[in-house]
Amino acid sequence: MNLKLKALTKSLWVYHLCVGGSCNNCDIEILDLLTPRFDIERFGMMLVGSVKHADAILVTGSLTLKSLERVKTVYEQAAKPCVVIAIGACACGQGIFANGPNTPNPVDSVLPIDIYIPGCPPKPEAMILGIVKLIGKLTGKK
Amino acid sequence: MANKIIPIGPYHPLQEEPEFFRLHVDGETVVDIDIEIGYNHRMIEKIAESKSYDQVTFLVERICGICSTSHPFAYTNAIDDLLGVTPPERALYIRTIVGELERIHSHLLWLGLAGHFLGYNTVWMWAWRYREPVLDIFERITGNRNHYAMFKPGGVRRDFYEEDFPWIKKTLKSLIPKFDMFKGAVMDDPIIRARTEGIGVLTRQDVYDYSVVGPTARASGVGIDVRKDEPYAAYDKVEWKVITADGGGVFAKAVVRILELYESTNIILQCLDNMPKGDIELNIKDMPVGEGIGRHEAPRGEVFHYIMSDGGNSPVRHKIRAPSFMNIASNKKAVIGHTISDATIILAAVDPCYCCTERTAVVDYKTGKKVMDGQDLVRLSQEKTERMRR
Amino acid sequence: MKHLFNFLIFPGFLFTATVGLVASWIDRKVTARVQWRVGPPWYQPFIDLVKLSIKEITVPKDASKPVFFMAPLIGLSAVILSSTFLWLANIELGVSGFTGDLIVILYLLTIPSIMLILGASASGNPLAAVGASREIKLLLAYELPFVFALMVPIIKSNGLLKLQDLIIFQAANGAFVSNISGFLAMIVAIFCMQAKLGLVPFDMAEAETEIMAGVYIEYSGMLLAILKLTKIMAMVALPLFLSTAFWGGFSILKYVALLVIIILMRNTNPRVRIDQALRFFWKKMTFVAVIAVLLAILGM
Amino acid sequence: MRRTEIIENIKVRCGKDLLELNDRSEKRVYVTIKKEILPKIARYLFNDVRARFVIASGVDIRKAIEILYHFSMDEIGLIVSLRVILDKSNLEIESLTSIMKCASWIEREIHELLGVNFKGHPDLKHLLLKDDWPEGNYPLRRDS
Repeated sequence: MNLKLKALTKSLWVYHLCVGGSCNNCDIEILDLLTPRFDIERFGMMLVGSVKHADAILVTGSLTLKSLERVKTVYEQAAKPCVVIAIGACACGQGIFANGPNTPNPVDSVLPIDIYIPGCPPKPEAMILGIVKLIGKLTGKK
Repeated sequence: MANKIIPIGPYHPLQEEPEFFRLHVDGETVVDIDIEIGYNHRMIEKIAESKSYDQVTFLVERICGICSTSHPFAYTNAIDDLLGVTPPERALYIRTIVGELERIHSHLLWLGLAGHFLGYNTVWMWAWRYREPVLDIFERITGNRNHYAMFKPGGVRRDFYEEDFPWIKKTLKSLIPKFDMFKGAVMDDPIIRARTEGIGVLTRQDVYDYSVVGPTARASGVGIDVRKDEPYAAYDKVEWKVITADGGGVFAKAVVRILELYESTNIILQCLDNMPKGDIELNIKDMPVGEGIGRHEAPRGEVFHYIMSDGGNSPVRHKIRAPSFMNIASNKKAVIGHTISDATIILAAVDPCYCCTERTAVVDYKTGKKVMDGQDLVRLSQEKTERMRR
Repeated sequence: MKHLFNFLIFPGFLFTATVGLVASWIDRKVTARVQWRVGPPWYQPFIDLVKLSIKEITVPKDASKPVFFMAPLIGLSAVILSSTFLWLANIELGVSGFTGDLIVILYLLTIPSIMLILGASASGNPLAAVGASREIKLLLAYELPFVFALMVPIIKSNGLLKLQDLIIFQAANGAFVSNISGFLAMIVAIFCMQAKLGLVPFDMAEAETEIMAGVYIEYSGMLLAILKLTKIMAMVALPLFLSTAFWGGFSILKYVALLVIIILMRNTNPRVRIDQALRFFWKKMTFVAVIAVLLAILGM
Repeated sequence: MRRTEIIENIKVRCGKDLLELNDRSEKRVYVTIKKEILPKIARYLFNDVRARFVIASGVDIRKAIEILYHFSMDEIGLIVSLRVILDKSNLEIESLTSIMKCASWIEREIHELLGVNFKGHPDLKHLLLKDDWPEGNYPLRRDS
């Protein structure tokens, strides 16, 4: 496995993108990942401030009408290779707000999503498992 | 700064759904404040009309991630009021325990964030570290860290097992010394006291004018608490007292929340001790025509649910009012006259959903040009702590 | 050829970079330990840089391309130059260095900050502009006391401007830190070093929760790797510079001591507001530095 | 203020405008009144009885729009709900913001979702929906 892939998987910088229509529980669970008990910095992952630094975009919330175009522009700015992770039932399949008038289209109709982490909210362990699977997918061995 | 307009991009590392405060500032002091909400409006009331009564409990649970059992609590109270029934004893006790456990985890979460806004990141890490045992208790008795899906019209969905009680009691008792540490950290730390005392004060008259609820009102000496005024679930079978403080400032609100931690623990321990046997739900055949009002004292204040049913399978109308709806409006009075660096902690004192304070923006009163954004305010308040400490 | 070797391999680029990587790993590990977290593995900084180098470089549409690309490179070369001089001064006695190289190094150490400002304002992003303006203010704030503090060794060694002579002088009659004026100057220099490295009490230029990674916001890929590398190598060069100017030459122990001071300051206090930093440096630090200079003149 | 006393006072103040008083349970009283008398009763409840204004809830019951103003007397745990029925022809009612500052947000929400016009409201603009939400499209209406 060449050095490039190894480097990418060993230091995955994460950017949190909340597309509106979320009950901020997944976002609290993402912040839980930084706290002492689940500390993801030991895997080399860091929450970064700008989408240009990010390798992985954590998408939470079911897309509201208002934030549709902004999500596209943010995604285009991310430096490739970039991975999109959908966190929580709302991002994976619009969850409980599916037939709401304000959240018509699911997230994966706008962004190419690589890993779906279901759960409402997904447990921090589930998120870490999701990222382990993502690394498995990137490095080719299942 | 050059006359660049600073875009407040909605995508920011720490924020969740955005409410939006725009402070009109004259130099350092805040002169006026615009409050805009609705960025995250999911039209839950519209969706509720298309769901059956039982499904609405799951929808209503996902209104707010932090107090995710308050809304089902009030909703099921409303249905019980509509039907005129009261769930069995054991279900009432289980409901009280879940409600109080959530108050602990929500207050600890707020404590961590207040520490973060004042510049004490270690307080943030510690508060959220001691919140984990509470989430473990939740995971053990309800199966999930939040969104517990415990409530059902006419009772509770899952039963507690006797052999869990000793473990829950041990974990809760282990938290009490940690609460003492936080009480010490907040009450005796001269810098936090200096930073939060006397700012963002709401007088008793303000509490009436803005009809604020929860710790925001209790911090100004107004002892309104739905658990005492209209006892529901097992709150009248357990003796506890309503915490009020006078002063009405941010410090009083912090004190009220910390003392409520102790009160909630002692309620839970009492409920665990004298939990009666028996079944945990009534089966409800059909919903009569009529309307029902249900209330619950959520960590942030009184949650109010109103249901109107025409005998059909889903509610005709389901009005939901979160406590922050009233508390956020009261910021208009609390923030005016204070400096910008205090603005963040005043807005956070109402414990609105986490992101409101991140979205504050400061517009220069004369030029109307955006001068600082939410994050500057967080830093300003952190510096003020720094100045105080020196 | 030997100089090329010095610049690129031994005391220059590679050596300083590895020492810097280890130093930044220690920094991240200690910060995590303070917050009861486990902290990253030992190779983390190195892997971060390798990963960044393979990422795509995105250039904003309305950025001025040449400045945007050149800024990080010039910043890096300045740091390489200064660290090579410092190492050579410490290792090969009597050969390298020229009179006045103290001043040259002082200049070289300000170039990375200036390049950061240029790069940020070239990127056309208003948030980066906010970061750049804060960096300029910070630069103005700490340069004044820094220069005053550096006058102390010159006065005490009555006019030696060559690094090596300074080391020899200090070896002969005791490091400058030993007496009061040298000690005060050292404290001022440490604060200025904290600001120059952009670490927490004074990192408003790149404050993450405020202006979303401030000056670095538009950089990505290799350019970001270079910028991060510059910062890491400055973490080696600056303590080195301080220990040669005030503490009589370099030793592992002195370097670790300075590193510990930096990390402690970073973990114990919140960020400082920009106008407050100005007041702090111009009033307090300059005052202390002037006293140090006066004491030095009186020969204390 | 005892519970019976309050109910008596409301009856006296409404006089003929009182359409129906449903004393549903110990804690709940629903009072149906005409819209003209609403400000007077609201002022009595809010200022004299010091009741806390909880919320107002609008409902589209096919032929008319019904607005309920809920007031809570916390010491005795009683909720009095004033019900006002506006038929769809003229959806106009007096705004209570002058009496209670906290009513302004909920009146904006009802205006936005149901299309009721509140006379005398300081700034009746959108509260929850996007500003460019199509005019005349009221999400909670049942007739469309």
